[in-house]
Amino acid sequence: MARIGVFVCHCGENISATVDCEKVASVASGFPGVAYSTSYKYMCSDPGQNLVKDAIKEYKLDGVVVAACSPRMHEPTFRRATAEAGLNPYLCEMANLREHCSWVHDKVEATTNKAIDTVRTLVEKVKRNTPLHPIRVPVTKTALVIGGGVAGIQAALDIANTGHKVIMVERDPSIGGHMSQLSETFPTLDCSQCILTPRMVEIAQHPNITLYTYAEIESLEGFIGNFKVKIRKKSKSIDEKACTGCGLCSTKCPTKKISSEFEQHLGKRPAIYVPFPQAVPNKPVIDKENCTYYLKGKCRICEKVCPTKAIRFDQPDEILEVEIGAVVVATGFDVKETDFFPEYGYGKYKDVITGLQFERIASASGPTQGMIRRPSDGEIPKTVVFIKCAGSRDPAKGIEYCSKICCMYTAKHAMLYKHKVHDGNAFVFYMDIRAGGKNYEEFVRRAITEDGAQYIRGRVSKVYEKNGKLIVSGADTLLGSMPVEIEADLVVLATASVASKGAEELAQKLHISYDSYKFFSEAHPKLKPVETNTGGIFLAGACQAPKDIPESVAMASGAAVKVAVLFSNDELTREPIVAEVNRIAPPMYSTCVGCFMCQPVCPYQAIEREQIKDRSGNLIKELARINPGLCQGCGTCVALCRSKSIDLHGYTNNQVLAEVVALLND
Amino acid sequence: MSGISIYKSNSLAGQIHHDLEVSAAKCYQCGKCSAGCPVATEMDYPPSMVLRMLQTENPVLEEKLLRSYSIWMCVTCEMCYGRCPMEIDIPKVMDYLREKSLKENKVNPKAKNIVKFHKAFLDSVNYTGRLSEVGLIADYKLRTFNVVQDVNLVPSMLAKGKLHFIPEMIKDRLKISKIFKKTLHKK
Amino acid sequence: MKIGLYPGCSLKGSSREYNESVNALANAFDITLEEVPDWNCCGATAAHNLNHELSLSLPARILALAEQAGMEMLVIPCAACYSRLTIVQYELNQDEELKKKVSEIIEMPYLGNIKILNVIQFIQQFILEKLPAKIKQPFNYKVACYYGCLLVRPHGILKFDRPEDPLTMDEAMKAVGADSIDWAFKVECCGAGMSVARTDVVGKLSGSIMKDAVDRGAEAIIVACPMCHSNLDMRRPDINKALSEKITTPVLYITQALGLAVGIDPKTLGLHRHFVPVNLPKKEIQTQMEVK
Amino acid sequence: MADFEPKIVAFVCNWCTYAGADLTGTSRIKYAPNVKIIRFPCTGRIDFMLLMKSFANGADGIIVSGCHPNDCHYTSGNFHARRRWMVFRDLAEFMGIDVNRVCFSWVSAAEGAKWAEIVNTFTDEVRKRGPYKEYIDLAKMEHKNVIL
Repeated sequence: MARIGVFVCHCGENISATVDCEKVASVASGFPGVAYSTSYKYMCSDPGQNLVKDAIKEYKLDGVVVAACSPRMHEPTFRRATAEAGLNPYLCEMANLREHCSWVHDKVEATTNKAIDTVRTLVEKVKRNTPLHPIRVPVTKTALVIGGGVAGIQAALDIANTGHKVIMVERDPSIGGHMSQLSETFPTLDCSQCILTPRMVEIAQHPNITLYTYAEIESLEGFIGNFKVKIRKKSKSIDEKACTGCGLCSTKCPTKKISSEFEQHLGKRPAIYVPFPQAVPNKPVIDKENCTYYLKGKCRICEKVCPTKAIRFDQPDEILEVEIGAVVVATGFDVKETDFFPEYGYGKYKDVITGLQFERIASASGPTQGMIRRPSDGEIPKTVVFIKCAGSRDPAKGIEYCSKICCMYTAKHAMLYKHKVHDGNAFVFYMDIRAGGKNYEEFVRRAITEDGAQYIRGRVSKVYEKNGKLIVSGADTLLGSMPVEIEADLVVLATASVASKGAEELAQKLHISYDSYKFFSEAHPKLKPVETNTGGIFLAGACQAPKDIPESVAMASGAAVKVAVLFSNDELTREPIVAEVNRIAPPMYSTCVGCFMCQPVCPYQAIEREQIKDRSGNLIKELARINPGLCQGCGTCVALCRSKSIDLHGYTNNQVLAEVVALLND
Repeated sequence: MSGISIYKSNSLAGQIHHDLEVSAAKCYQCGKCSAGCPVATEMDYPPSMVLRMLQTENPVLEEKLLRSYSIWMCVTCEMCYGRCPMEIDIPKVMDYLREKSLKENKVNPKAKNIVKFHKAFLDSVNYTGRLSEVGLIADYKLRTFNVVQDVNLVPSMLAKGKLHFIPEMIKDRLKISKIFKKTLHKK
Repeated sequence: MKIGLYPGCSLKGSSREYNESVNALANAFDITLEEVPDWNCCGATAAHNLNHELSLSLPARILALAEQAGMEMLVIPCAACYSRLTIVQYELNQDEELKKKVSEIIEMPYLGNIKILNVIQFIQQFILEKLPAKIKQPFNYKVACYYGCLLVRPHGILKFDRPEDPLTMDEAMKAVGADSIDWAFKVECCGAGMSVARTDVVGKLSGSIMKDAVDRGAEAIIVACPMCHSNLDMRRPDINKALSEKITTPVLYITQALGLAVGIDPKTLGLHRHFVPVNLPKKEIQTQMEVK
Repeated sequence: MADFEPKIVAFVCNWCTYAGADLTGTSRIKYAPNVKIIRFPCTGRIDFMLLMKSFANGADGIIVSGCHPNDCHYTSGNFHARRRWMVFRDLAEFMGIDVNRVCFSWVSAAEGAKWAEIVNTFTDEVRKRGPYKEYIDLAKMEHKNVIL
């Protein structure tokens, strides 16, 4: 026989004004299984709480119902009190007599009756409560950072500096990302490389950071604090330990005419190469698609010239399996190529380039050593036309959003050009100028008023080549949409920023959600900007949406803090309100029939397949298993389960059914 | 049209939205249409301005639009539609405006000849079922009193057998004139 | 399979040579194109300028007639007619209501399932691969293939070639040894509808088209649209006036150019009907002009 | 039927509607005492067989209420609830259950007033319909059959 205690609170006048608390208490004392029942003025006060504790001890209560305010208010208080009295806190429930009763009804008999019904309901529930224990899951205090751009670098350094281990995985042969390709950065015009490369070196040298370049994520399993990641280290065909990065191989490699990805195809590189001089790590990789040895089976010149014999043609890909506790995704963005624009020539004109290509041209370390020279013939362009919103804000091209950074970098480009070609003309076709940001608007004004960039409000309809000139036909909407035709030597398209190649596949590997543009989705647009819907996986930088450097860095630090918070405990403790698949004696093992209808409805991928095998390892039965580390306790699977094999602790079928029956039968 | 319209029901933009399912509000005035329009320079209001005027739903501007020369200058080359980032069917809108301008006889005086040509064209089709170019040109000239234009072409066209004075007639002419009655003259 | 032909008014009048050359070319490949019985005018620009329903009904009748005659495909050489009929077929297939209404107006059953081909599509489907074998005298000239508006726009409905830089005509011309130049005015407008009412505009628009082609060394302009042809050919005086130059570069229909290549005589192709005389100097067959 | 006071059970989710009802209280908005609330973590947890049980035990009306679409604390529980309700309603209707006695609604944590309004209008609605005898009798019979 149950021994339940009922404690009715007057809450001063708040409840007793409309509810006859004494009556509630006395009626409750008559309920089957109620061993003790009383009322008190302030149950949440110290004496009130002591009343509960003492009663628990004195009457050996095995369940407590506190009939007071909303459980959202004081459930923690009274559960603590219960625990202090040596009773499992989850054997304490609250009946809401204030918010749901005394405050919303008049002083009539019905109100007191409702209070009584409510108490009876909770008594019936508590009778069926079982002791629950907070779930503790250990935390592996190593973070995985995917992507070695400025966001990834920031996140990795911040985490590493809190004393935790970091593993950074970068797809390319070097870290640095797009920022390492930029010439100078708005609005301060400081050299991108100068501020970034020191950070890159820090990554390489930091005792807490392990760097894997030329590597990709194979798979990720597990849950917050307890992930297992498989990393594929693509074969670089060199022994990194032996290689000193002297660069002899690259200089001797006969295949030199390969279009360089880092130079945005404005420059050339050999088959064995380091993407750029300041690369980290500064060790080459062999590009197997273009290496003569891999193609024709002969050459091996690099092998011959290598002073440390570091070349390994037979080096295979390597799969590493690492345990980690948190993930920061910082895979960044890509820019649309010019062949995306039929009206601008399907990319067939050499001198129609993207903003990123202009960055290389303007960069001191770029293919033109920072001289503004056009790709076709290396001439210095006398007239440059910059076209903004190339692809962005263009539903017809399938990109409705604003790429956000173009307004600023186009102003910067116009500026840099005018600084380097004083007698040149810079025209900028724009729809709007979006310069929200510290010193941004001032920067744009400077481009116009001090450097004399000619801004024309209108979109360009067509670009075509005519005896050596690029004819740009646009319109000036501020002059009654008057058609404007400009003979340009170079046209720079501020092409749209899009999700980086392979974003979708990665999202599926990580079980994180992404939007229709393949940008990764944050957990809440305002209050959880760096979290994903999967616990323990965080976002940084332009992989979530187009962003400039300051924003990416800020977001990265935010993500790093989230990781640090997670790592600040040895264990995660969580409310034990989780679902569980029942287990019964063999040969059934469980009433679960293994239909796995529950799997797709779980928002947290918490439901796994568990195989029951006999001693000799033959599969007897496959049934669902709910990972308590991942389950958040929504109970959707419980309601859905057709064989009623799943139950939710704290809200078991047994409990809620008893509540219904009790509520309706007085 | 489904849903509630954002336009005043009596406004031109509203009618266009209702009849053509083309929404002028979609235009964000990038000007790409005007930039690509081959006859923009001939127009009193380039395409993007036409859309802007519709957006205002201002009766005065709408009146101007119906009396404009632009709507008749449009050669329906579809370049604007082809390149519009918002995929607004401007040529369709132009057709609509022309039809309306004609119905409310607000045709711009400068465009009278263009309309006369179109009318001559259709009448020719109406009578013979096909277009007799001689008939058309002659008829057009009678309407415009511009007899000399192109007259120098005629002899050589004849020489090259490009003109026949006896128009080709189709058998079921009745059907054709019926079609005209049912469409043109029903209003 | 029964392939129908809808010539349209111009092909019976001012550009009959187009009609002649289309049929001549088809026959050279043993294809007979059957004219749609008792066809009427499609209404062209005029109709949809002045009245929408009329602009739907006239083409609808043509398609209905073709369906009645049991034609599965309908070749429409005139770009304007091709565009009108395709758009109407599309519009009516979008809206069952309208379809019913129109078929009442024309008092004929209308299904709207016939396959419409423009002349280039026709060439691609029935002639292109047979072409090399039949070449007598390669058309080895520098040519500018001019598509104009109506063949490629609106792309959403016509779904033909690349809207900005189409290549199909160029491919056909290359197949007969021509060197088709890359130029900027392939799909610009010649002023079509304004041919009579605003000749000066035509002079200007067609002028810039001619100019670009000629400046890039085109020896002939290849077209697939009677309006384009009459504007570039018949309106040459106006063009030259607008440019204050004397351009004598001939304008040929693609069917004429291919016809010449497979050895159909110029008369049959109606070359004598052009205003700008077509006298292209015989050229030695160069290897890189060899048929691919 | 003037003196008939319907018994109404409300199955609500903890994060939106329960909090919303708390707000009704803190803002002292009055509503009919006929409705008694049972708390769930999420509407997704609500097994619709509970509706049958409630009717069998003499409920005259039932309210099911949770977070607005896209506001679910568990991201998608409320969608599953809605989807299941759609299916269940047809089945219930087919079984001859008066589905107008079930009120499915969204009430957010900020909609205290809305909660009161829903309760009041629904209570009047059910009061008009009178006690849900039919089902109780039906259920009783079933019980007999089961016992026998």
